Amino acid sequence: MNRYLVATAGLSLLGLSVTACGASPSSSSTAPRAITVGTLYSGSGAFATSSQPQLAGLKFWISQENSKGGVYVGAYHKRIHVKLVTYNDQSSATTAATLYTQLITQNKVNVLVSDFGSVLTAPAVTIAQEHHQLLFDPTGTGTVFFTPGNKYIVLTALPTSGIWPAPLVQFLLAQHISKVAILYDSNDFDASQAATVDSGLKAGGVTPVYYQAVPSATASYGTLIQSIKATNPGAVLEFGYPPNDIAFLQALRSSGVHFPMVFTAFPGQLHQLLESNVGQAGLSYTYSYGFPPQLAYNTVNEGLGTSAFVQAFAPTDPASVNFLDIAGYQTGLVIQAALRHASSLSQLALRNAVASVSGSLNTIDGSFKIDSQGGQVGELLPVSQLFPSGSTTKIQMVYPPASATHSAVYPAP
Amino acid sequence: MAEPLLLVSDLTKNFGRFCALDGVGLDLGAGEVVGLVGPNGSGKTTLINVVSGLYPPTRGTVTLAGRPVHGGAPHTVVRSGMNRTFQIAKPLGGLTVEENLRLAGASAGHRPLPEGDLLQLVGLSGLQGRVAGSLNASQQKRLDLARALATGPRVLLVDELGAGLSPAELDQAAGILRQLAEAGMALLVVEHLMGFLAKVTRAVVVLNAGRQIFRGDLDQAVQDPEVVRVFLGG
Amino acid sequence: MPAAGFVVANAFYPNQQELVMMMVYLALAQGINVIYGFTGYLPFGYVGFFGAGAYGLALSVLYLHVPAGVGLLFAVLAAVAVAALLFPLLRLEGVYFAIASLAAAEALYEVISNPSLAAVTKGPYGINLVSAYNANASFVAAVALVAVSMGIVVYLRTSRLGLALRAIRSDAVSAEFAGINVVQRRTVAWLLSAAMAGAAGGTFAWYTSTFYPGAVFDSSISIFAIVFALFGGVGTTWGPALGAVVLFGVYNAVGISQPQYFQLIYGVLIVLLVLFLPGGLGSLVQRLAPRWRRLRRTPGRGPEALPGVGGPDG
Amino acid sequence: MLLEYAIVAGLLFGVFYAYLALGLNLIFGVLRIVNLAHGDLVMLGSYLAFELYYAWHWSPLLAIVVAVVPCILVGGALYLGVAPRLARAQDPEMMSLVLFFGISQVIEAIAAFGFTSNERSVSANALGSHPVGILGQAYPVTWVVVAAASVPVLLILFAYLGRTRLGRATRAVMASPDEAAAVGINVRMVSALTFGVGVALAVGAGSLAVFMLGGVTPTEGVSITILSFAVIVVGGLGNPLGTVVGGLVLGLAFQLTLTFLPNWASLVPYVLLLAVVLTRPTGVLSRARRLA
Repeated sequence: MNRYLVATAGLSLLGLSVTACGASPSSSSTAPRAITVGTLYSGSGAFATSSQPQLAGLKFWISQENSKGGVYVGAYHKRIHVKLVTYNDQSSATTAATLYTQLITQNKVNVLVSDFGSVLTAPAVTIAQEHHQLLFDPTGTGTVFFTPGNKYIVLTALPTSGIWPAPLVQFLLAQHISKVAILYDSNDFDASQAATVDSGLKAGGVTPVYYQAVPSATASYGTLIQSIKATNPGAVLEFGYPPNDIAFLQALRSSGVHFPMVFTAFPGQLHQLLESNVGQAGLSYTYSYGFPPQLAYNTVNEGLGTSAFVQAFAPTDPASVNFLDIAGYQTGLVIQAALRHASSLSQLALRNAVASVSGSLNTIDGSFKIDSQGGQVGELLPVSQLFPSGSTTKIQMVYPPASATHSAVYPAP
Repeated sequence: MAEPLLLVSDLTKNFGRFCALDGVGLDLGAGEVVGLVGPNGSGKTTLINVVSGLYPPTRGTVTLAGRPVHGGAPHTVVRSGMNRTFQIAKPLGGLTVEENLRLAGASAGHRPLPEGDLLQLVGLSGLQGRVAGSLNASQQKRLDLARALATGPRVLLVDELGAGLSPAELDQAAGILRQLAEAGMALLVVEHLMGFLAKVTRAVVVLNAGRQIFRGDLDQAVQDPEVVRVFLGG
Repeated sequence: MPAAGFVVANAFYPNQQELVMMMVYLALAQGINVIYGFTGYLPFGYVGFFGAGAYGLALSVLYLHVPAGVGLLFAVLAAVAVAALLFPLLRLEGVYFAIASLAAAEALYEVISNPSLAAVTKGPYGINLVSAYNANASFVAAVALVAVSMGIVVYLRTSRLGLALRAIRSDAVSAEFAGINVVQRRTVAWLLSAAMAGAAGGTFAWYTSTFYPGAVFDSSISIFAIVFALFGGVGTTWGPALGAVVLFGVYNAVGISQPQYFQLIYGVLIVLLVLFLPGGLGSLVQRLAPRWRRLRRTPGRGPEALPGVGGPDG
Repeated sequence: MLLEYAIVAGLLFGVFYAYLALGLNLIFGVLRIVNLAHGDLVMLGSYLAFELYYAWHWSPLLAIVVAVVPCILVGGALYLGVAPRLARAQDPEMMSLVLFFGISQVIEAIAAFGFTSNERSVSANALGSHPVGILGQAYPVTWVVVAAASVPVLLILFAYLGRTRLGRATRAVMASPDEAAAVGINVRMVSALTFGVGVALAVGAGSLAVFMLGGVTPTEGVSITILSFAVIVVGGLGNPLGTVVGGLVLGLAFQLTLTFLPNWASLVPYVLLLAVVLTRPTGVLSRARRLA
């Protein structure tokens, strides 16, 4: 028996030492040599297409600040170089949990930023709370993350799913559409969107004629479209992730079924991806949310305006800039404002600094405003419609009137 | 004769439309040895498989010392005191010889023979440490017999023990069976080798196409027209 | 002994999350050892018990307001209940059993994560046990999990039940004729293996405290546990434990430093493992051991490891 | 109305599912190897069709034919490399499960490098421009063309198995490799060829799958493999004809639940697989092998 003991003990130590990484210098009273920002990204898997541009936007902000000698830290009245630490969670929430802990306990990052979307943000919420680390959450909008007891989270680039769909509800009511069909994927993000629209419509006296959840892995929508057609709705809202929106719009086009209004969430956010998969015919006259950069904000008091950002971020191919690039950059701007106003680098000081700028920060992503639970209540996204232009489609804001750049065409031709 | 140890009555077994056993009856008293002979496919092995509990009978009963055992899983039959050997020995390959016997002994219903004597009886002493899978064919057959005996059976169904053994080993095997019978064990011996069978018992039952066509002394059997026709064809 | 190893490791390696995951996988690998190493059944849907355990703890904490420690009992009960429900699977052989258990685990996932059951299981919207979160207590639970799972395997290797299981694995028919109630013994191993996965699931749920159904029913968890057990060598006491510690260590090291190559390296590792080391590390150590023992000229016992891995028959 | 639509849709999908799963069944039936990388081969087929369509505007239907020869060569070589070692393992069937899981991980990793994880799809007008009317209802042109393309492939394979010398040899090896060897069939080469044909079927199905499964991503392999398993287990492991039945059963069950119980649609393959495997352990049509 004993020869095994030696082998196991030796190997397990080897196994452990291999994984031990050097811990970065802990923050002390004198100014740290660098501000470390830690985040995760998905190198592969379902969320890769959205996660990587978000990281690119954050990296762009860091390079901008480092080119000016680092980010200005109010507590030390000087600019400090920003170091970025990233790990690849391969779109898996379980792996992400291990890596978030790695960022906090091993790399001891000053600023923690979560990966794209609710699924990959969920593990970060409790881990950050338990380690008393403030979590900058760019796009994880699940309503369950924002609870009175948790001070350690700030939603930076998107409104919480609880209020985000408000403009869409008002648009439907304004168009007096009495029969609305809602098809949503059973995951955190889509379910809370659908629930918010459902309650908003009922408050306006409209009860959806079709309200159905389908598994997130659904890929064949042909039969579902027939069931929806049977209720002959005035508007069809499909809440999914990019693969679902693509499959839905493709099935809609190839089945020859026509609805007066079709809404999906991601064309506004990942225009090029949807365009390449669904094509002009499938996207024309469909509705989506209006996202920057199509939703332009050029009068800003923090960071670059929309046109300046697009030129600086992708000078050679401005059309390729999508909302997630801006979400990453926007998160950087919130960190920048927090570091400027914070009295120290402690996490609670950062949280208070973010609260102090809330309501007065106008950026490329709109006016930044958070509630007491860290949820984003500003940056409301208008309803947009895609119009054919040349061989592709162009996104125009159609509601609310204040940010409209084109009048809505209902019913769709 | 005292109440029979093993009583098989009207035992029938069909596999789909094929009738392998058709109303076979049999009884064995303590210490009694009966040979079971018949051409290939006459139902000899099926009889052992059904009596030992490997297959449930379609009809008929098997009672052991007055208690019915038919339809029960083999381990219930073993625990009530009856075991069998296999035509092709199937020892527990992954275990050592000693482990094979320790396991069988542990689940015995009756007082099993001590391991040392058992190994000595079947001629495997000294091989306790060997993994059963690494034994040669005849050693595996002996281990199979030892495994059956380790459960302390009062009735043993022996399926072609003689097959593949050398003349010397045949004598040895016959000696073992006689020794078991003298100790009071009832034996049903399925065999093709009449010479080997004659060394163990005079009483035979002849099966053909699932039916018992003769029971009695070996000498009479060879003159019985029906048996002759079945074996030699006529 | 390995349990103590982990306590020591925690002292100087603060990423507790990774250590807990390593301990969870060690228990799962030993669970595979119990069911595959001892009875020859390879459950490709082993994660079903893991997920059942995670939800057993989560729902008992959320609805019955039991402390998480007690929740672990509910985790084991939930997994054992699922195993009992899946008894008929034991009638199947080899490939059918592997694939059927995979389908059973996926079916269980679809039921638990279904929105129409959200009122009971929170459906696809995930579980949030922040109230029960206690990193140190759950770490201790993980260490206990390792100790218990190692203990179960040691018990099996030395007890009559273990011997009976190995007999069943060699030949179920002749095991029956050695007086072993094959169905009953196989069921005990099945329930024991499910209980171990359930406890591992409960410990994971308690430690991470927020998870989506997809995280605890991820089919790669079954595959990881199987590969860790095979890499270490099934049928032995230390094999699967060794496999879990070494392979999970490599998994994390590679996963953190060069993630994009991770899946490629991992796939190639599995292919090489099956082609060149089917018996796992155990068989390697076993092949080296005789030479080593001859050097030390001490009387060695029979080879501990089974010669390779056997399939169920009978 | 909805019912007829679901039934016709079910049959169209069913024929496609049969083609999708046929390669997996052939490889298991003849070689007793469980190819867990089957779904990933289908995914490669989809990418092949995508590249051929966008690079040279070849129709995906052409991609099926183009893929046959290279797949047979690659598949055969892979088999000859792997089989001898696999046969030596004590438990070949289980080892093939784990081995091909490893291979599926390698394929997935390489696909993720080569094609990034962005969703790729081929526009429907690669197959036709407007919906097809069946029994008074309009069906997507892609469904009809894919089903129509699957039928000849199934017929060709059954003809190959039924009437050609190699086909009969394959069926002999499927029945019993030893007896096949005894009558002078070169079992190694027939097995290698069969494995190649299995791979060609999977890759070929991929070029149609890109339409039926809403595009292709590197990670879709696992779900396709499980779906294919449900088809062949329902139809009978090792029985090519059974796969057609299995495909139709799956197609109908899936479309009907999508119509009437959408919430529970993804439960269908698993429930069917479990139901069949527990009642008829070797599948609906499979030869009732007497279990010892």
